[in-house]
Amino acid sequence: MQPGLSADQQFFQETTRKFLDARCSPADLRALAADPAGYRPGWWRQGAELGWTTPLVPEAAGGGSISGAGLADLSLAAFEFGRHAAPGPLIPANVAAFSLGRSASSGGGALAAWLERLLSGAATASWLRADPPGTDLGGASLTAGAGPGGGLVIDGQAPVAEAGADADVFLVTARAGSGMVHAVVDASAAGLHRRRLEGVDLTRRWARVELDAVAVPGDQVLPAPADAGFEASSTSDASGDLAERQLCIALCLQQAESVGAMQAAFDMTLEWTANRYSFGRPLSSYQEIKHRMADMRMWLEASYAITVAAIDALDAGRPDASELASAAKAYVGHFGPELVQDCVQIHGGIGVTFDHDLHLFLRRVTAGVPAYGSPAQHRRRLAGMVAERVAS
Amino acid sequence: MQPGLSADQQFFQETTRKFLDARCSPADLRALAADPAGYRPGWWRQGAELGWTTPLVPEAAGGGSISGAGLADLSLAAFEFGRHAAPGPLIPANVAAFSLGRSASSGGGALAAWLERLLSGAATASWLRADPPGTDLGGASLTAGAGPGGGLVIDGQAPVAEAGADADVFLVTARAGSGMVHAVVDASAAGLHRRRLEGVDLTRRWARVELDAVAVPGDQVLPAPADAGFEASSTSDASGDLAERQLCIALCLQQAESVGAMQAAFDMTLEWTANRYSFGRPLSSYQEIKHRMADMRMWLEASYAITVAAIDALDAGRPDASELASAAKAYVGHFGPELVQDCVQIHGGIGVTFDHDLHLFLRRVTAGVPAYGSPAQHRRRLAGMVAERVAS
Amino acid sequence: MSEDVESFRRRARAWIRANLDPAPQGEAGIGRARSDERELARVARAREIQRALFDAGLAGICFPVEYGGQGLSLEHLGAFNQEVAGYDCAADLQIPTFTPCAAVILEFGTEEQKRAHLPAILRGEEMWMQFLSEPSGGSDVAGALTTAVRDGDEWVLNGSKIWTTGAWWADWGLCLARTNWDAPKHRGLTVFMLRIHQPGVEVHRIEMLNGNREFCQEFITDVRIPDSDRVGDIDQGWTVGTRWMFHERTAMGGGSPYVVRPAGSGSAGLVGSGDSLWPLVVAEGRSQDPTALDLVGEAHTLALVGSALTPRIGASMRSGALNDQASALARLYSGTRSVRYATIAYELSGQSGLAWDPEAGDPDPGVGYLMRQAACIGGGTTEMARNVISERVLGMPRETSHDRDTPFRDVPRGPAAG
Amino acid sequence: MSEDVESFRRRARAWIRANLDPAPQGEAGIGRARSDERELARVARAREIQRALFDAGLAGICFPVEYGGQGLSLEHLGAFNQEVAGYDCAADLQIPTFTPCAAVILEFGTEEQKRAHLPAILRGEEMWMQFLSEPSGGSDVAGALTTAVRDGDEWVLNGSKIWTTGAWWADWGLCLARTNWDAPKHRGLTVFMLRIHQPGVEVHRIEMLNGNREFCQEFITDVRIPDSDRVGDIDQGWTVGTRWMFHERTAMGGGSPYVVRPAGSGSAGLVGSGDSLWPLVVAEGRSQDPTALDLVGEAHTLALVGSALTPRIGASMRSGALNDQASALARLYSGTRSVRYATIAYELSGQSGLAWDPEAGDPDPGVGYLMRQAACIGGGTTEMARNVISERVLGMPRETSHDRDTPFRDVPRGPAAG
Repeated sequence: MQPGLSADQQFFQETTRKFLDARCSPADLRALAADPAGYRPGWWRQGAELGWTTPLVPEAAGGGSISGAGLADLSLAAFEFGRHAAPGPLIPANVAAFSLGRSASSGGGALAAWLERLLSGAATASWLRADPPGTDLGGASLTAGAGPGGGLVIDGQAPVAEAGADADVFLVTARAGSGMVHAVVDASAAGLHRRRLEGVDLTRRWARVELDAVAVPGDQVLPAPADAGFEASSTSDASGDLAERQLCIALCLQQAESVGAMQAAFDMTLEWTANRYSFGRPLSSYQEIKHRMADMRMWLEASYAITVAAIDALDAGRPDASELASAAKAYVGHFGPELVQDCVQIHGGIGVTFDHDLHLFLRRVTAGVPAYGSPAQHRRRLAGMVAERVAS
Repeated sequence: MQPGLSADQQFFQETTRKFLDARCSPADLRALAADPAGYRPGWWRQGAELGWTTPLVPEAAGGGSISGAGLADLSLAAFEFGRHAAPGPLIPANVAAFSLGRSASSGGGALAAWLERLLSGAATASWLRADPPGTDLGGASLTAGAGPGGGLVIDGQAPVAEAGADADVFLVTARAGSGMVHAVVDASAAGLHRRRLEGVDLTRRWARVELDAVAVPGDQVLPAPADAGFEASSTSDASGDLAERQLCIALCLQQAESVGAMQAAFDMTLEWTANRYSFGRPLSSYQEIKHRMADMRMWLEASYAITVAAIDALDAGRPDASELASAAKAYVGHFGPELVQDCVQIHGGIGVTFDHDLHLFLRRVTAGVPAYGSPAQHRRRLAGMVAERVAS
Repeated sequence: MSEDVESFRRRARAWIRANLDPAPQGEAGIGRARSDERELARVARAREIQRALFDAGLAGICFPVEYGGQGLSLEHLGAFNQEVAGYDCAADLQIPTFTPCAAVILEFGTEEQKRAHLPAILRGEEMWMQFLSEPSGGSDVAGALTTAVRDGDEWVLNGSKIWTTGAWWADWGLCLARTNWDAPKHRGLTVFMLRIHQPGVEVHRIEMLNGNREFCQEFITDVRIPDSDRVGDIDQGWTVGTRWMFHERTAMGGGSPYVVRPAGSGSAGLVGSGDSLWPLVVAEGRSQDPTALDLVGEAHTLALVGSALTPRIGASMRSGALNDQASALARLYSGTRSVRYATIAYELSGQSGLAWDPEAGDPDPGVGYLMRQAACIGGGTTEMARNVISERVLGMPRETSHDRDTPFRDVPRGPAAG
Repeated sequence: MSEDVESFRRRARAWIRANLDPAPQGEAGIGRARSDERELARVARAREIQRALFDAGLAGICFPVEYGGQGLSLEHLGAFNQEVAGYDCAADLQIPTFTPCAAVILEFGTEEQKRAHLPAILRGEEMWMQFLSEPSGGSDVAGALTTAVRDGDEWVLNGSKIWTTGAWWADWGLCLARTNWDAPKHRGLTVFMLRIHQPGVEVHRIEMLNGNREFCQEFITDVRIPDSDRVGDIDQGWTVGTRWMFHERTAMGGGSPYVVRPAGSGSAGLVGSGDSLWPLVVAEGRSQDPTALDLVGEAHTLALVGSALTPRIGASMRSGALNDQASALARLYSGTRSVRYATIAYELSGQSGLAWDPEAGDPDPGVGYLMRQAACIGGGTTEMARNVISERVLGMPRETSHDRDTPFRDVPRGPAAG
């Protein structure tokens, strides 16, 4: 994926790759299409043992990354997820672990207990996300009011929550007045209703989740950042705004996944053009096909570039991280699906059949378009950033 | 341009073509680039003799068309204008003639006198256009209040008026309360100030025109449509809304011009690909070039199709004329410039030199993009029409 | 002395109103999974309708009387198309049976073949499919590997065909096969009539990524066909094939004399207009959002242009201003337009396109987006259309091919030829 | 024992701050007409700056000491680039003199040639241009028709070169000429040093459609060149040419050791970002219009992606993850991005892009739109970049060429060869 990886990083990526090679063949994925969760029991715990849940959590809180740049490390797994169209709640699990990891040490027993279960893979999380006031990135309508004992009462609906139907716990990022609060809500909490949805991906799952005056005890509310006594990690909080950090993490992981899926579709198609003959010539000898592959290769390289740039900025706590993360979404969210659709076109009819592998990757990049803000919403956010900078 | 033309229509088109072939060579146009008006004295009068000013005016008012479908006839000239990147105020002259032609017989001496001069080519007109209230198609800010003797007082500014610097007369379409009024304003009227602009076209001219409490006598105000005693022409008024008819006429003529310019650039480029060799092969043998020419040919045919569809609907007074005219602008305004830019690309460096002819046509289609509402503004207008129809 | 158009129109109108149901809503095409039961019921109803049309003297309007048709003109067909608008005459199932299959039989069949099959087709008794594409072939249909070997008065066929719509319920296939491997590609082909449901023809239904299973692949093993079921001359199958594909293009372009096409339907209609997107915009609460309006306006523009383009190309072809290859312009337009429409619909649908309640929402935008390229693949790829436009409409040089003058057995076929 | 990077940096910083002016604002490139006076003043200033750098021991940082350079490393150059950011060191005029021209002389020149020209170049006394493209040639630079015929110790040149930036004020040209018409294309070329201002070299200035006249065409008639001004072996000019173009690509990609490139400038910088469009949006009153914001966001995205892409490709090439042809990816990206930027700017400018007050407004959006494709043409077309990516990066088959093994005089050249 990236020039300049350390040997340890390469080893981590290879371990994940081999694991997915063995367990996530296209045939496996087709078989999982009918599975309610999209993966077999034990899957997520095995992944946790490989290190899919810890990189964004400080060592003191039970986590730990290879290189010290936690998001860069984790994105190597995300890239392999995309390259295999692998199942599992990689994004919400890590957003939740990250959020609890910065709070658990000061947040008391309940948060620490959940974090431990998330890190071990014993539990999975879904993330219900409202947009901060004044922003519009397709977030859910979730509002929190004060509850007894420092707790919260949360109302609202998340129409499309990743891994929501099978999650053991929800990380809820809700509006509270003019700010945001973060809390952990048991899936079994009274007033929480969820409904399994069908979706465009073969193994990724979504649910509609409704919260009807769900009471959250005080010890499940994340302390405000200023109160947090967490150790500074490599992903230190530049903006001081947890909701923004969560969003950027989700965007970076999602784009890394999409880039992986783009790479898989591209490689498959390049091989196809060499082996498939038409009119006595390989497809790869037709200039129109060559030029299209050249464009795709350029989109792929550019997608890598902006995704890695955003990850590095976020790991380094740089102030341009949000801008780069939005640019990554705007670019990859547009060119990712276009690239894979071009791959379909070059394959011809076979490329839209269920038995061919291409749609596995088409589904993954397609799923990545509207989630966490559409490319159009991120373009608008970028324009807002531009306006603010130029005006100031 | 169009299958199914009558012999008379073909003759009219050929006459205009031959005239422009003789007078509007690329060398002529380059020489006219420095001319303030963009054309030589006498040019417009000669064109009027060929029939460039009469087709939208009823015979009773001194006009007349060949086929009875006046806009279809006139668009043949517009197409040739585009194919030659010819100078002259074709659009504003005809919008003005059309507007006066429906009113002159009942509007009294001043209007009839101006109409006569416009039809003969002795005078040229510019059109200052405000958008009707509630619409946004890039119109000027022009408002009219009541003046003495049934006249008007007009204020405002038209930032980019075609042929405005040299026009003898202005047709002003201004807002008056919640409606629109139309009046003829002498270029010499007190309070009318104009400033010559530079622009993207080599021979087309624009001006900024300011109206500072310009008083218009009552006999230069066009009667409201309901009062008009004009004969029903082939371009009968379906909507009863003169401002809308003016706009649609301008859009149709403009798109016909752009299609002509697209055709010229396309033909030039197809010939170039056959004659230009690279790596021992003609450019036309490269599949990438072939496919690009195929796309361009398709855009060209589609541009013809929607333009002619709009023209026919307008000539027939059909209720979908406005929708088709906006679609023509949205399509041709986007694909026209893209087509000619592709022609430039295929030509390589020579295509962006002043001595090459290609930019004459690039300029003409480029000039057509923002005028009379941009493609984006017309897309939005179309969505509004859709919403209204679906809701009703 | 044939019936005049107006009296034909009145007769057709009366019969249509008395006998046909209103047309079902919704677009044809590679839709989502339709149950087999529903599909078979639809086919059965199509056969009934066709039989009733035949009995009423309204089947095969432009087919010759001697083969069960009405022997009338394109004007009569046009009148019928107008009258049948809004009614269910199973028009979508007339292709490929009536054209290109019946059209090819009419043009190249022997007298016996025509008498045996054309009336049966017009009565709805025989439904035909095209055994044309092969798994190895892609756009190169003349590169057929399915082989027919002469054995006395019979031919023995072996090979595989693919992308045959509805072969699992249809009756006959028009089959292009290679009869000479020593001749160059286009000079060793022959066309046969193949009864689909017989030993040696195994029909496998292909599952598309959206669950649709209308397309089939057939595996043909040692199937014997009498020489009397050969269409056209031996090794001259490409002469037949060229017309076959002409009829197919003409049907797609909307100008075929052999099929009914209710007025306002198909690519000439406003399928995929802004109107069809508006409910989505309202559902997403974006009816005041200028970026949503921009997308609706774009889709609507493309629909209006498409509806102006198809008849223009047809008129230009009839007038000779464009040659008959120009229908590739309409094919290219409609493919690229459909792709853009699917993209716009997915964008407008937001997260509701990504995931939906299986018992409520309409999954079309998301699944439609996944299937988007089908519009640029099926019925000849847009790449082939661009080749045809550049070479046959614009007269640019042909692509270098390594198979034009080589014995077909020596043509490179590559590892993926399957 | 060479100077360490940090002490070099301090020395450079002190000198730069004391001697250089702030960098002029505005993007380089095919801008609008600049007056000849201004252009000549700019060239004169560039020579002065170069001379001052030379005198200060800061010219030719990576050039060998024996030819007047500093013999230092890429790290030293990097430090200089950082320190000189924001100052005017006439960096844009270092190309093509320092690279590819001086780089080619360094690599292929004789000892005499190097001693004669490299110090003169580093002192700002000689400014060089590329006599490479020809009117007949387009992207096919190896298809040169300009001919050099041996005559004793001299060569006689005839032909025409084109797209030579600033030949009207420059001193020398590196000239690719055909010395053997009987050999195949790539095996009959030789490179020469050509003094530009001499009888027989007629420099014609090309006027671009925006009035810019920086490009020239030269007509070369019976110009005699001593054999000592030949660079590389006879008929081996393509060996030189391949490296020549490598140096050119490297310079465009931003990784050349031979030119100063102030940090943050060029394609790695945020030229054409959303920031640069915002004043236009405000002027048009569209700062609250979502469709305008969408366009600004798109342009800004493309700028951020570009600034991430160029260094990534450079790093991948240095690490060997990508071969040195991969710079074509950056070239393709920057061309298509610039085209989109020009289109967005014109769209945002509305009618003020169409016509403007010559004494007030800035005509850039309209004229920039007309010149838009220059970004996909100059320095090698995007089509050539796509060929290079597909063939040299992805390993797809080469295009069929009719000129590879044929004597060059027999290669088809077509009626437009001029």
